[in-house]
Amino acid sequence: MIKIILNQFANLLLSLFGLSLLSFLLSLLFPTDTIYSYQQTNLFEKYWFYLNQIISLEWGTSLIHGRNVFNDFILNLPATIELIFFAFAFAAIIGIPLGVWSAQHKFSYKDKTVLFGSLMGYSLPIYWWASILVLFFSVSLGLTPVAGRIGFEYEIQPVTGFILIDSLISDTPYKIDAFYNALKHLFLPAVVLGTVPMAIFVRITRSAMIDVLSSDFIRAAKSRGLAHHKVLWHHALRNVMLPVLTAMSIQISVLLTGILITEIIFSWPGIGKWLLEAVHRRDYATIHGGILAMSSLVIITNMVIQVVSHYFNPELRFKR
Amino acid sequence: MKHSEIYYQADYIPGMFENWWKRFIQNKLSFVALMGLGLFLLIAILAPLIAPHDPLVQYDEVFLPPFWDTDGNARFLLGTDALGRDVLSRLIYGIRLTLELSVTVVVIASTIGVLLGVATTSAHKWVETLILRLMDLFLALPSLLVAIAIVSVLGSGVTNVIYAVTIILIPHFVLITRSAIRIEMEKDYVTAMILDGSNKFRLFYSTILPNIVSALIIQLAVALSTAVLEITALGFLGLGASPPSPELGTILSESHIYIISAPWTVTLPGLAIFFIVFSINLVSDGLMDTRSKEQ
Amino acid sequence: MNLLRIENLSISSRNNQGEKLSIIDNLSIQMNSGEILGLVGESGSGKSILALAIMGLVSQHIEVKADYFSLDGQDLMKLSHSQRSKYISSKASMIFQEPRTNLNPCYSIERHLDEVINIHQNLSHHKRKELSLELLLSVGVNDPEIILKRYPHQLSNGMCQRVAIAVALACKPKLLIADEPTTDLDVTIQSQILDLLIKLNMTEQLGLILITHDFALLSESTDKIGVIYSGKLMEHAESKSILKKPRHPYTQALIGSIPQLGKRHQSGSRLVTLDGHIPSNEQLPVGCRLGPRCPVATRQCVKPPELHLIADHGYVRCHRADESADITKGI
Amino acid sequence: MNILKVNHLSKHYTVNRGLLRRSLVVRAVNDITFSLQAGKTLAVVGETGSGKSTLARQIIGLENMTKGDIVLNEVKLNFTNNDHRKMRLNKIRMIFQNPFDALNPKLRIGKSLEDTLIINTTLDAKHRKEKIIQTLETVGLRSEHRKYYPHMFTSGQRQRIAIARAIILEPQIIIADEPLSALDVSIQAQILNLLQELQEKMGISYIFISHDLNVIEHIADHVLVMYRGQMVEYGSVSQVFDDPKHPYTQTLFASTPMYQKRFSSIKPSLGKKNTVYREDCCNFSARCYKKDDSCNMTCPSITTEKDGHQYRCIKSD
Repeated sequence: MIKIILNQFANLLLSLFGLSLLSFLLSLLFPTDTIYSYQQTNLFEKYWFYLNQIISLEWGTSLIHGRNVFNDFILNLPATIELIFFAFAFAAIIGIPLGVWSAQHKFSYKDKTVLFGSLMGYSLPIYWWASILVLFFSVSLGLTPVAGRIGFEYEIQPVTGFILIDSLISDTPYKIDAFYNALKHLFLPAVVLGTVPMAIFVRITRSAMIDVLSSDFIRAAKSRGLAHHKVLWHHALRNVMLPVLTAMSIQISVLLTGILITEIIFSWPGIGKWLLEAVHRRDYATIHGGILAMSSLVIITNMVIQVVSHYFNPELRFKR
Repeated sequence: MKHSEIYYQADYIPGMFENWWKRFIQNKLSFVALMGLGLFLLIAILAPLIAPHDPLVQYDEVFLPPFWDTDGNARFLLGTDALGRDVLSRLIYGIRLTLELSVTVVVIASTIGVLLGVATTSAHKWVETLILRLMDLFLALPSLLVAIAIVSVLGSGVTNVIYAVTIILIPHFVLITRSAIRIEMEKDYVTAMILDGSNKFRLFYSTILPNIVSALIIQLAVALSTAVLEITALGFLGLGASPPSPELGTILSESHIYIISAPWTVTLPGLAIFFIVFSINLVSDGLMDTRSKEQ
Repeated sequence: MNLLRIENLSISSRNNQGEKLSIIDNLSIQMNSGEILGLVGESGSGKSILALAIMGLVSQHIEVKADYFSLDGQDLMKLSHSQRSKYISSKASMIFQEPRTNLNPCYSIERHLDEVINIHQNLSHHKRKELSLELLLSVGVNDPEIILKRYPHQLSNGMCQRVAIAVALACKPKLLIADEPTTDLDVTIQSQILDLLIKLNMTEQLGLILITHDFALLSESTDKIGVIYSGKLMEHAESKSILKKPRHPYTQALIGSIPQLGKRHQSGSRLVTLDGHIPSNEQLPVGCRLGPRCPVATRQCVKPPELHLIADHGYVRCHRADESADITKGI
Repeated sequence: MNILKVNHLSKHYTVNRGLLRRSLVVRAVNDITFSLQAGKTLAVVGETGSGKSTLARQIIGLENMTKGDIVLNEVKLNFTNNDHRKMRLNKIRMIFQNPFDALNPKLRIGKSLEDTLIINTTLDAKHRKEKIIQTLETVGLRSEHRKYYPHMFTSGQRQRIAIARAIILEPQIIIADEPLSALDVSIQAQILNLLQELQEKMGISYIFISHDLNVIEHIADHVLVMYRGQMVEYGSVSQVFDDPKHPYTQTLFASTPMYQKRFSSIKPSLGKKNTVYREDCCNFSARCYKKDDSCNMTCPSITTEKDGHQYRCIKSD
């Protein structure tokens, strides 16, 4: 196991090195002096300087408001993580059981309906989907707010940056109301962001489940008198989780793509909105920092998921 | 065993393509989707003929609702937008522009991707490693982020969108081609062809290509739907085709602030994107289905 | 007493056009406890699905009908679905062809055994482990402590098959169905597994159904043999009797197609074969299923033959069984 | 006349086992020598991983060799010479184990066969067609079958087509790598009969790789038993089957139901394979029922008896 972690870590370093080369290229292609004013003439020296700056977290200052880019990023990160977490939870909690259910009724009309629905979800342009949901939930039903993380009437001191936690630990008398209000704000963006991953989870869980359910060891387990639900949730699902975990690692980058759009639409103050505003204002230091930070985040998360999925797969766990 | 005695009586043995087509149209849903996709293509090609108005001309009637509304006007079937432009014509031209961009992107990306994929299977070890590493890195990065990086260097605009989305799509083609070829190379019939003394070109052309083509076609369809979504997303974020150009994503980004006052200017272009992507996905689903039946 | 008795079992599925396709047709078979029954047939004959049907494991899309179906004295048709699967799992166990697919790749051997023992016997954790070790020893695993901690992929094919047998035995079955248990193994391992199964049959009075396509495998070990062709039971009799004088042309051809001991390469010598191949269940021939391939077929063979009881032998499904036609002698 | 001679054929490759461990030399094929006469059959027996498939692939040229040489029709093959390569591919043909994998599923059978002719002969289209029809009929198929796709055939028919593809160039040697093991017993017999018929009609020699001793006894003239890349026994069928010398061969017989009675005195040992190949001891010793300490001292060399029966064991007498 340690060997696998080391191996993955080496892979991670290699990927990060590749990423640093790409972002270095980016810093060269941007108008000069927008990020770093290189004194060096040699390309290798320039890269060395760049690498030192990146590692010591000196990612330049924003041209627009003069703040340190890395600090800005850290400031905006919690909102995004909160949104991603709930979107992911929404996708997994609905998508995986639905996939299992669909696989159990394979080729029936129930299954076909689920498949059709998931294909629709998979085809949604999410900026449009967001508008439709807003039209329905906010305009027609008036259930959910249209934008922001929490209503203006609540004043929550940021401590952790996660609004749900902050509202609960704050000392306002309305903290439960504030928490509820924040949850309401979170609902639509999380659904919008989670729809495409959910559709993908349904499809992957379903096909993996069908494969596993038709394998001999499931038949063998049934023949030994194991109850149906035990066979399904212990024996089959455990094997299904391997492809689903792989799918999750791909979904991370899909989610980050979605983050950019969702945050713009719902004025969600996270890194997506921060980055896109920078793009529109040609704030090169922020663009560079945002791209670098988000990409590293994706690569690191992918590695973590890889390690987890290795852990779940005994064939890989015990590989020498 | 799929043997069937019926073939013994038949004089005419249908070819591979015919067989494939018969299997494909068994899935009625994807057949309908293919028809729908054909309709969209037809609209795109015939846009100048069927569009009732110029998509850029601004009329005096602003925010005119579609004809079924009591305030609607048959002159503007689907109403007008904030600047008084005909929504129907903008939609038709939007479909044309979006499809044009997507198809261009897919053609370029697939050509480069397949060539690179073939190269990785026959090139030097370190060339292979280099290409694969690079592709892995690009695959790990969120596609829109790559596009933003490219657009922020080159500036927004239609050609830069093409570059950006092409770069996003290439790695998929490389990896699919590579894995398909590698699977084929393991097969006994490829070994048999080598033992026949066949040269590399004939081996690829007559043995490997026919067997990987279905995987490539599926990837083409998948790439096309990705391309439509990415291009419109870039348009929506204001990084793609710039207004007033009638690109579907750009149209949406212009109008989505009017979602409450003039919902048709948002729902209709969105529906157009959705149906294009949905029909492509249905077709690719059918293609995958056909392929799995074949094996 | 009959351990297993099946009367007129029919299994069928439906194709895309909704037509009924027969997989097994009116099959009757019986075996006594402690016996070894060999089922022989080519791929496509329906022998594997028969095994699944006995275990109650066929999928819902497949229709199973029988006039009478009893296992260890209990009429299974009288039980509800859940009762039946519970009852079957306490009386019968099955191992599959591919050793690895018998075991869940995600769980250790210990967990496999523990889980099954837990269902069938109410024991403490400690006792369960003891029993697991015993079971592994009984299937010839020399170092059960180590094997217990292993995962399926860490074991060799032969070891996987041993463990699968141990897990099957944990149900305390009276009947063990082995579907091609040795096909994927090396020759030397094959004989070890087969010896193990026969040993278990002797020591534990375990009824054994050995499903195979290989007549050579059955010759020495079985008490009775059933020959299945295209979903029909063609011949069902004592092994000695079948091996000495097979009555059905198909059985004769199967035995004749195995190169005989001591017959060395000779120019011009040929093995006995039937032309053609087993029909697909979408295009079954009229009358006797073997008809088109049978070298001794006559006009009466367009009528489907019934199983005849032949004295001192067993059941044979052939119009000409009494005439003792022998295709190997070229009649 | 010997049409094929294989001398000291070896295939070694190194496996890297990470940074800290010594890399491992795997001897897939180790010092194999035999010769093959025209119209005769040599059977190669061994279990999975014994190197029999690698040996076959080396003879035909799919894998290069570490050591040794191959003499075909009295010509020592030069592996860089294009004419030699062409001759080898034309004179030695191969049949594979899995008939479902051996034919290109996207090509009609006739086209597959025609490709072979186009590459290797100068026949024109009309003669090619004649040749294809004639070959199909030789293997028991009909001329209209050339328009069919592989999925329309049963496994037995596909194996016939594979044989047609092998004989269409009128080779001298056919290497058959487990050609029967994917087939049902009754189909096996059909294919076995066909192979014999072709041998008698066309004088083809076979290198027949199999693990099935019944079949080998039926078809082979000579038998070569392999264990872990080494030849452990070689002789004519009667030598090997009537009087097997090597404990491994004896174990094989004792494990096969049909021969069990004759070798009932032999109790195969349950020991595991040695995991690492060792040059300084007998590699079979861990599973051998005859072994004693002397087996772990030296690697046994080949003993050749007067009648040509060879084996690699120091405990045999």
